[in-house]
Amino acid sequence: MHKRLKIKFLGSEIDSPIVLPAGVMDMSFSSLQDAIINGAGIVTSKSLTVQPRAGHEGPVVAEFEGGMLNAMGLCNPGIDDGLKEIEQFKTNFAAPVIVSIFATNVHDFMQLAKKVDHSSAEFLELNLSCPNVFDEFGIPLAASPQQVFEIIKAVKEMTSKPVIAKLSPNVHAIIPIAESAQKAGADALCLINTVGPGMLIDIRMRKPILKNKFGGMSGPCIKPIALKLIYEVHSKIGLPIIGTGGVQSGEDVIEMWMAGASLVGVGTAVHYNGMNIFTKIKQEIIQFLEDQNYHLLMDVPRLPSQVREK
Amino acid sequence: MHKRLKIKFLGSEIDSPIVLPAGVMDMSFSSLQDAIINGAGIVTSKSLTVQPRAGHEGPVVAEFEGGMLNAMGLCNPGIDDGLKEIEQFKTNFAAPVIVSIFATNVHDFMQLAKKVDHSSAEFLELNLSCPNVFDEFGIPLAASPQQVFEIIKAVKEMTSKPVIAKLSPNVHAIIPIAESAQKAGADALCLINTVGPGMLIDIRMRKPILKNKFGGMSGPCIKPIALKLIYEVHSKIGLPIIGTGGVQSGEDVIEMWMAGASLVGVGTAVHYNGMNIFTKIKQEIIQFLEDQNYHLLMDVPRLPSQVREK
Amino acid sequence: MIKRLTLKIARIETETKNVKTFHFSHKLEAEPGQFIMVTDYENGEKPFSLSICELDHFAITVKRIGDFTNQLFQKKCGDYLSIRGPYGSSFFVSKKKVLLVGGGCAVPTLYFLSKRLLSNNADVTLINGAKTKDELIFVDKFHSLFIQEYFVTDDGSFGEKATSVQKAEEILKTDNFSFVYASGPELMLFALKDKLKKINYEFLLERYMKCAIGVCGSCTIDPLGIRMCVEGPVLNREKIEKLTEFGHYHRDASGKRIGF
Amino acid sequence: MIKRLTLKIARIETETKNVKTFHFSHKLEAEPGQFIMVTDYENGEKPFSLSICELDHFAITVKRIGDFTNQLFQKKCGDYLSIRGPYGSSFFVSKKKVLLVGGGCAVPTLYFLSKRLLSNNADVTLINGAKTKDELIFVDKFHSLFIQEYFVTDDGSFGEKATSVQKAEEILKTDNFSFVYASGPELMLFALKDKLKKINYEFLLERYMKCAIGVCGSCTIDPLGIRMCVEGPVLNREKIEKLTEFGHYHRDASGKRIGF
Ligand SMILES: Cc1cc2nc3c(=O)[nH]c(=O)nc-3n(C[C@H](O)[C@H](O)[C@H](O)COP(=O)(O)OP(=O)(O)OC[C@H]3O[C@@H](n4cnc5c(N)ncnc54)[C@H](O)[C@@H]3O)c2cc1C
Ligand SMILES: Cc1cc2nc3c(=O)[nH]c(=O)nc-3n(C[C@H](O)[C@H](O)[C@H](O)COP(=O)(O)OP(=O)(O)OC[C@H]3O[C@@H](n4cnc5c(N)ncnc54)[C@H](O)[C@@H]3O)c2cc1C
Ligand SMILES: Cc1cc2nc3c(=O)[nH]c(=O)nc-3n(C[C@H](O)[C@H](O)[C@H](O)COP(=O)(O)O)c2cc1C
Ligand SMILES: Cc1cc2nc3c(=O)[nH]c(=O)nc-3n(C[C@H](O)[C@H](O)[C@H](O)COP(=O)(O)O)c2cc1C
Ligand code: FES
Ligand code: FES
Repeated sequence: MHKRLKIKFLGSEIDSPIVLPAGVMDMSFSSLQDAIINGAGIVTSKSLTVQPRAGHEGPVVAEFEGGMLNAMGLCNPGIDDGLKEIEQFKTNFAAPVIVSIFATNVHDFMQLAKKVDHSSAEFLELNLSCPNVFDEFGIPLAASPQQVFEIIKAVKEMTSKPVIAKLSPNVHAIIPIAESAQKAGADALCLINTVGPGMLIDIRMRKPILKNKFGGMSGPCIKPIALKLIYEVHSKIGLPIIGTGGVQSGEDVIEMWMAGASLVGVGTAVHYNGMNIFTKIKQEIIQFLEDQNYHLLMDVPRLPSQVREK
Repeated sequence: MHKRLKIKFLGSEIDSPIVLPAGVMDMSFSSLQDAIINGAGIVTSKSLTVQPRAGHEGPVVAEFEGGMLNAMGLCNPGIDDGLKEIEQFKTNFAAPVIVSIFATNVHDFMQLAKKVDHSSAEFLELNLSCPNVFDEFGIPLAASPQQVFEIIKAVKEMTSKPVIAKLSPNVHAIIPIAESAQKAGADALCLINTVGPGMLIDIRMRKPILKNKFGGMSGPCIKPIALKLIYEVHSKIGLPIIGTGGVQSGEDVIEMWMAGASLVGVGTAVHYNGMNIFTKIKQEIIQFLEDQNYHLLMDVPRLPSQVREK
Repeated sequence: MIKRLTLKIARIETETKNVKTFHFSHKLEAEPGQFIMVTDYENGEKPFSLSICELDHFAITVKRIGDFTNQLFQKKCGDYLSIRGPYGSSFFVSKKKVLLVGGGCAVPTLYFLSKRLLSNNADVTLINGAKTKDELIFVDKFHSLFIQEYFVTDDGSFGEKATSVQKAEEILKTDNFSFVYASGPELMLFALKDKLKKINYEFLLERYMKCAIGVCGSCTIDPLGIRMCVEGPVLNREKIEKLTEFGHYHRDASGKRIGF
Repeated sequence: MIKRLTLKIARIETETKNVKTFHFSHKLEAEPGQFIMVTDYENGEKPFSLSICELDHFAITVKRIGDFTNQLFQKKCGDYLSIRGPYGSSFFVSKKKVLLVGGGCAVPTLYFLSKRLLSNNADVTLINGAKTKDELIFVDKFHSLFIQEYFVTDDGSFGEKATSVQKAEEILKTDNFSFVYASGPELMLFALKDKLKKINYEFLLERYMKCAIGVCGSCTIDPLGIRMCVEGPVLNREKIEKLTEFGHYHRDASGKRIGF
């Protein structure tokens, strides 16, 4: 079974196309291990910052039909303790790790990247797109092609590890931003971070449900947005893509693949089904391959991607 | 019952806060009438263009968990026949009508506005934000504060009817756009048009499900995005707002109201429940008013809208 | 939310030169009169009534008429089509003596209805009418059912030389029916309505469908404003009598009114 | 999707100087050991075990300890609180002779458990322990149940002078129990574990909770990586024996490890 799902990604052979994305069940080495045991091919750390962050006060999540809002506020133990969890993971597991980092300026990004460069992690991901720390940090970096370029350029000089840029879906044109990332030397893109942000209100207490008022949308309802952006970027930009957003079944993984993703993140679905969702998803992919007479996942063709005018 | 739901909007007294929004069940005078009979306070016409448009080929809709995609492609019989349906509606009903118009340049917008000015409709709405005609017309006008300003300014000169600008949620910053609309003389805003756009794929036939590939998201899952934008715009811009997006219950209407909406559009929910959803929603609003000891809907306070820094 | 189904065509039956039945091996829970939306993602998406709906398979019967149906006629057994539905209202399934009046390629839905009527122990009489012999469809299929059949053609090339409406008028005078069902060209239905002064009926009416889920408003009918994709395509006498649009005009893809 | 409930506080009971029980008139379908997240939208959102869960009402019993609980203690009857849940795993409800060991303010959840055990015809023995008399809670409530009770305090100010663990060790030697349930400070549970070589048990463990819906990873426990908000807070012997973290450290809001 495993062979059929192997994927080549930035020079590495990955056992399974399923990625545990940043921020979902990744605060401890144990949950990273649990993800691999259950069938993930790569795991991502929580977005790490220079200093530890307790994150926003609760409520930090709110559910609605088709998805959830979260405003965790980038809680994490800081880069040093965060990397310790990664090293502990690596003592038992060989599966590749993506370390996600978050900062608000080039200097901090460089400092973080340097630390990751010295770690056993295989990949570095830049979270340029967290929509939940607006009050603190303003509009996500990923809204500006210029800033995206500068940060990636600087980070690339600090590390020889492949760099993945995680972009925001909350822009009216993704291509200029993806192009900037490519020009600056990004090795891959992760699409998408959470959508919106959105807000929900408790009408009896007349308060926003989230303490942070606003939170990023994830879950099944954002899949169409992810697919659209992946398809668009894949048609025009020649970078591998980690497709993330609303995936909860093997058929969703194939949909992401056809849109242009090389690997597929499964985040919020872990909430609905626990980590053994990965096992289920892998079985469903195999089922599809068999029904459609493909030997390998890599044999499944992409959508015919007519290059569209801008 | 009706008295308790009366709303003042741009100088008019409206019987019910529920608006039938543009594009939903509004191709004929009959369905406009049906909406009023079932409890809408105002009805909006389909977005009318200079020439008739057959719209996109099917599939034009696709459903997913929490919502639907549509790429109708602005099908409409053209401004002349469209206004005839409005006049026929007006022979039997006194309820106020919003005529929505769509064009791609200032000249056409002016021409359309002039025709609406001569009609019996009370309000004019500018659809600056259709995400489903990208191939034909490019990025929605509502992504550019400059264009929004120019169009509204020009349209205001053609008509004495109040002008409502319908904005796009698919921008990373709504305030500059809402400000432009206000400066140009918009009398009210309609928030939001559909989200995304998104895409879905048939993995067996390896084709996008929508013939147009991409379609705007509507339905329950976009409510958090609508609430966030309404809240944000209401906190900073002093224009009345028609809140639209994912509303399907009386409690949703109250949520929109608290976020800052004066009237509330109910679109996709008509699909799930038919037009008598309006009756249900009105009953639910009354129920809430009674439970919470408010006499009128207008007595319900907004969220405390701490003005936030940009 | 109705899930889209992407299915292989299991069998294609040629009914007449311009009519084919497409069979699918899948259990669809549907009622007679309901329709599905069919697409190949290339040539649009169009509504078709179910002509057959059994435990393990269903079918639609299609007349070649324009772009979409022409392309459909190119499909081979094993090709995929994507469908969604069933959608819309369905025929009331009587237990009594009923008359079915069909015209042209709108007849097959009455086959599905007949089957349900028979399993409900109704006493079924059918008028199957067409312009000419070559356009009569489902003759053999109806033949294998325990129903009373009349065939009529405008030119007398098969069965009696008469229109469906003339035949219906005649039978209704002599025989005692409790209900009439009809599916056919709108002007046929409009003419038939005049003959049904004293009897209850349901007609299947076609209107331009786009979303088929009751949101876009393309298919509404004046002056009720009801959605023919949800509250239709089968309407009862009470509703039909209120229609000002019926028999006079319909709306095209843009919403423009087109006279009959 | 678990719907959020915004409820008025129906009644507030003062248990001790620093412990109050908040009652809500609402039917919540929950099992003993499960918890709810409670917020006033001002001071954060925190997990509390259900102490009472009847057909038409439920309650939580809260110890004043920091910001959130201080604010909670300011609330009056009729004030709104918003809750979501119930969340998490629950205690196995035995039919046999069982021992419940509780320490301090973690005892109330054993009251809800006792009620379920009794209605399942189990034979229930409880050790209710605290540092001192004033910190013993639910004494009256347990008293009205048909169970065997032992009260212990560290300073002997009420009941026997002993820790819950010492008392448990003693009883387990003399009496024949088939299952042990425990809820209390982690170091108490850790000490108790050593005394339970030959008997099956379940403990309720507390970890830092943020989302409570199994997505954020704040509450995982090493080295299993299981989510204490979903697969916990009640864990069985098999899982507890595999834990390297239990009794040694936990993680704070940032995910940093904090020793006990
Ligand atoms: C409820 C319903 C059930 C139907 N059942 C059947 C059936 O069982 N068998 C069958 O052969 N045909 C059926 N039709 C008609 C069928 O949908 C049209 O024949 C088909 O859409 C023609 O498409 P085309 O591209 O081949 O022709 P076109 O050249 O596009 O159109 C020819 C004519 O078909 C009708 N039509 C076209 N598009 C639509 C549309 N989207 N919705 C409704 N009508 C349309 C119009 O009257 C048009 O003038 C049904 C229609 C409806 C509304
Ligand atoms: C499953 C579970 C059930 C619980 N049941 C009860 C109960 O029935 N009654 C009761 O009084 N308390 C219960 N608690 C503990 C309760 O959540 C804390 O007392 C409360 O969060 C303290 O908040 P504070 O702001 O008042 O204190 P703080 O000063 O914020 O914290 C004091 C201590 O409380 C704990 N704590 C704080 N926040 C959290 C959090 N989000 N999740 C977990 N622990 C936290 C930490 O150990 C912290 O050191 C339970 C905890 C868990 C995990
Ligand atoms: C609770 C939660 C926390 C998240 N934290 C992060 C984060 O720290 N960094 C990041 O890049 N993305 C974060 N994300 C975004 C996810 O990695 C992912 O891009 C998004 O949730 C969409 O995928 P999904 O629908 O499968 O969850 C978070 C998402 C959730 C739900
Ligand atoms: C089928 C469909 C067609 C629409 N057509 C238009 C349109 O022509 N003009 C417009 O301004 N908005 C159009 N919209 C957007 C709606 O008016 C509304 O803003 C959006 O659907 C969000 O509300 P809802 O979730 O209640 O549907 C359309 C929406 C749908 C679902
Ligand atoms: S086809 Fe859209 S409402 Fe009927
Ligand atoms: S509290 Fe978030 S996973 Fe348990």
